[in-house]
Amino acid sequence: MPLATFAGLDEAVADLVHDGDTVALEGFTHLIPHAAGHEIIRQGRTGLTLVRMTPDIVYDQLIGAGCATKLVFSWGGNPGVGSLHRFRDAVEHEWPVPLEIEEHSHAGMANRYVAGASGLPFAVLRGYTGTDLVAHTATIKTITCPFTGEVLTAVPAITPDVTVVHAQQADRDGNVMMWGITGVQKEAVLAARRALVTVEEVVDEFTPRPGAVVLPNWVVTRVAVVPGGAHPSYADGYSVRDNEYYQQWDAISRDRDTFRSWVDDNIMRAGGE
Amino acid sequence: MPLATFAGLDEAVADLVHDGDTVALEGFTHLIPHAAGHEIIRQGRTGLTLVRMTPDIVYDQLIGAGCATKLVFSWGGNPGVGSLHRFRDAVEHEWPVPLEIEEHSHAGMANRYVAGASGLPFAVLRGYTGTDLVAHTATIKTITCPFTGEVLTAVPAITPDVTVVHAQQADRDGNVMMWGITGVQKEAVLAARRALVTVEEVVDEFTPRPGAVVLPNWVVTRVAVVPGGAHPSYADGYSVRDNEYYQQWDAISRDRDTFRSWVDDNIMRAGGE
Amino acid sequence: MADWTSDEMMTVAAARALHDGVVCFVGIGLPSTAANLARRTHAPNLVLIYESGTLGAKPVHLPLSIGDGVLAESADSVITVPEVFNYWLQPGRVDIGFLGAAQLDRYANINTTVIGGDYEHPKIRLPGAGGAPEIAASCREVIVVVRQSRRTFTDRVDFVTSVGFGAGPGDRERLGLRGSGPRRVITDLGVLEPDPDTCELVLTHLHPGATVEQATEATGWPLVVRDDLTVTEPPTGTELDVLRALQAGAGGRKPTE
Amino acid sequence: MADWTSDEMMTVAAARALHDGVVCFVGIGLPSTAANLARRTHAPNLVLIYESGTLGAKPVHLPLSIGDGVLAESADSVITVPEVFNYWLQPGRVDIGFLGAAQLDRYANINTTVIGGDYEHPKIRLPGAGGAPEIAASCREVIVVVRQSRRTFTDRVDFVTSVGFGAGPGDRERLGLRGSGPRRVITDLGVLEPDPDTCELVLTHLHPGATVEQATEATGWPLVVRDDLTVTEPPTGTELDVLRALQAGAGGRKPTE
Repeated sequence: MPLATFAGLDEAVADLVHDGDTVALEGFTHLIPHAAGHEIIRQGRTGLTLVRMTPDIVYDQLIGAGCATKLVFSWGGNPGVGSLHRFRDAVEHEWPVPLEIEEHSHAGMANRYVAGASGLPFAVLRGYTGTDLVAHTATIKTITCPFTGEVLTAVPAITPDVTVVHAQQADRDGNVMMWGITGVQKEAVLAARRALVTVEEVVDEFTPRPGAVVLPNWVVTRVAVVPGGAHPSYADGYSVRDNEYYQQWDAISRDRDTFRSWVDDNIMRAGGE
Repeated sequence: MPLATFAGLDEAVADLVHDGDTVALEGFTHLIPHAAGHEIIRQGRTGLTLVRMTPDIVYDQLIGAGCATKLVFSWGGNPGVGSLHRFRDAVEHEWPVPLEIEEHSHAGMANRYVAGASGLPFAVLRGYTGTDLVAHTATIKTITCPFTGEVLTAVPAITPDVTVVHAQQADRDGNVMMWGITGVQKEAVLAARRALVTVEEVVDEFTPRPGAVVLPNWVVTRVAVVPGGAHPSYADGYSVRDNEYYQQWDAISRDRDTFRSWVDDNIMRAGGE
Repeated sequence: MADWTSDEMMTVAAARALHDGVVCFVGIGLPSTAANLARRTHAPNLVLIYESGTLGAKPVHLPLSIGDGVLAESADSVITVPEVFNYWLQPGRVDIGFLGAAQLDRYANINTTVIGGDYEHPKIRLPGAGGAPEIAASCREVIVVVRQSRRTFTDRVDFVTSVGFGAGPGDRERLGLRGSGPRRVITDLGVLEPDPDTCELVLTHLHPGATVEQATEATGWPLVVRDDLTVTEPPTGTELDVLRALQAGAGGRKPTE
Repeated sequence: MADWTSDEMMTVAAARALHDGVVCFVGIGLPSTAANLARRTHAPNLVLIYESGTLGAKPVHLPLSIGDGVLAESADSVITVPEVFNYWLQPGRVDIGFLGAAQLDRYANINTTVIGGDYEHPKIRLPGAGGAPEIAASCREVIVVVRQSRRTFTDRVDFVTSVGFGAGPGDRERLGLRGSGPRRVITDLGVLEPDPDTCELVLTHLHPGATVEQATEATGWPLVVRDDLTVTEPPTGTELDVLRALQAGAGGRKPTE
């Protein structure tokens, strides 16, 4: 088994994220890998298929910067604030580039990651029935129970070329530990061909913690030490959510020029995080 | 939501386990609810369909005592020792009563519980292909991926009338906490119509623990306080596995009369545990 | 002139709809506010599930996102997102699911996806489904909380994101949806409930100060008013105090800030 | 007269088959002993997965069951049994799976279910499948460890519990089995490996002191002996010392007891 190696964020993104890749940045409100998203923008990746249950600010930035041509998602808003203006502008006006969308529900997306992590081509759930999503999303089909004859819903596995997550800690061998709300990150990492994990810090040894998830170094490709790499999201035990940033993003993202100069000042000129 | 109530083990078994029920006693080597199994024998239940991934000593006793007419399982042995003689006697010589078997693999059984816990009629896995189990077990069928056309295996959900597990602690509201190796117990409880949990002790408040599983009181039917209720299995933090008992069981269970007198002395005359 | 706003009345009415001990699937915003108000007043044993994986959360202050740390710290257990949907929501273990709506039709079908144009080129692109379709399908009951206006209460939704009663009686059964669907639509003007025979939303309650004319005016279909139309009890002093303290302290701010 | 038993030789040979750093799915008994011997000698970075849900277990003494506390205490993480099979075994993340056998045929198909009579009325009812069918299907490689005798090495198994090479070349592919199947059958007499062309198990190694005649006599089909038949290196003093200390301390017993 190839083991995880350490690298700088710039080098790790250069190695693992290629133009045209299917990329999943996961983190459910907590532990969102913002710094890695900024590095992808800085390196000017294009043609990405972005996968994420809740494309919030991190994907609004990637979409507005023109990195993505397709979005696979289940909820695209600014949590507690409102719209994602760059996402809307891309869908409503094809700016800066047309954005194809593949739209699901949370239950569907979660099960697609589970199927990917399980080495199965699809997952079964009770979902979507009666909604207009069925008519507009090709990756929603019916499947019949071979025992009861009941008709249920099938969705295909998600298997990203690369999954990026942020965690609290890695040990010196590249094993990763995260705790708090861990959402669908384990499944997203196990479903991917390559996995990049940014961490708050490296420790000699993990302290067992309630609710901790450990990713062994043989399912992680690269670890990059990026303290604060989740900001404006947070890392339980290291930082708190920057709720003001989420509110300010509404004004920053509303206007194309304001957004662009924000990207220039805060991402392009900022250098590696 | 009806909430869990406390009861004595005898009362709880009398209320929840009925003749002819499908009953799952789970616990994967650790936390096996032996005391509850003994109480079922003491109350003379018959016609039970017993479900368990690893029917070890606890089911050897129930089968030998004539409580079961069907066994749904994936591995029937005395771990680290050898055969389950009562199980073999029932299958090979229909003693004390004929025992119908429904045989699966661990992966199949685990997924059947997952389907039950998920409110789905079946689960999909890569399993059984090419084995003779397919020809002998009606609850193994093929299913075709609606996206890739790949043929996989489907198994039906397990939904026991009652699931019985042993846990370390309950709080005064009937919430349950277990830790250590928790196997498939959460799925077995969530898949069941009724759930009986025997616990080592009642505490005022749970201490969050690494790897702890909490079952809220609205998915548990009864809690019975039975210290040592897992013996000869163990409860991490409370007891150690009685390996000698497992070795001695080989001799006790080999002979019908020895077994019967053991049951009389250790279960029937023992009274409630 | 009442000493409370119509939004406060709406939130209080939503909180009152939550009986003690029920299991409630909560989204951020008004539903979370209402659920936490209920937990601090008449329903101390309310079980809150947030889709981020916090089971039995008892937040000491209003979370500003479904993933706030305060939810994880106070939860009976924190589980994965797949487990929330597969082990807890899908099997019908949740009593009440709260939903909002950008558009709502007479059969309580909900649109949170697109408005105007067509799906590929919408006039307005909304956030989308999130957990709503399966909440609407699997919770024993659904409560919709939304401000009432002709723009929102439309005769037909542009997109069915979450199913209420589909095209009318029998549709939920035909679709195999196991929950009983929306039992109440709570607005800033009053409460609508599905007619037992037609499944059409009819006006059953008016909030103090609101009129049938206002409600009719704010509804995009000929609104039926039930004969036994009753007036909602106004917010009590306690309800208002607790609600305002909650909102002042949202996100952990000191109410004094 | 060697100062080691044929079982010790078999265990040492199995341990040597585990290269450092591989991920190994371990069952109780000889496989667990061999894996822990390897971890204490040439393969300190061996990753042990027990089906009870202990990922990366580093037991300080030999466990007597797959659920011993020592496995949970020493594991990188303890996961549920469904997760072991769905997230870790099924996707092919495990390099090597160890299997035993009550019967084994020339194509390394394994029977651990029933012997004699028919399935409903067997002469001998064995424990059954456990995790074996999926271990045999999904691990990158399978190593079978079993004492060699004519009763065990049968021309045809009474029941196929776990698939080796089915009826011969191409069968694993036809069945969609993703792992490469049994690469080695390690016995108390020597080592058998599948012939690259026929998939039939042929004798490739003899343990010191064992003869081709013994091996042939203990095999229920005409045993082919490979031209480059080699003799296994006998156990080193270190291997024997570590192995005997492990076994003396099994279950946490003080080796002095």
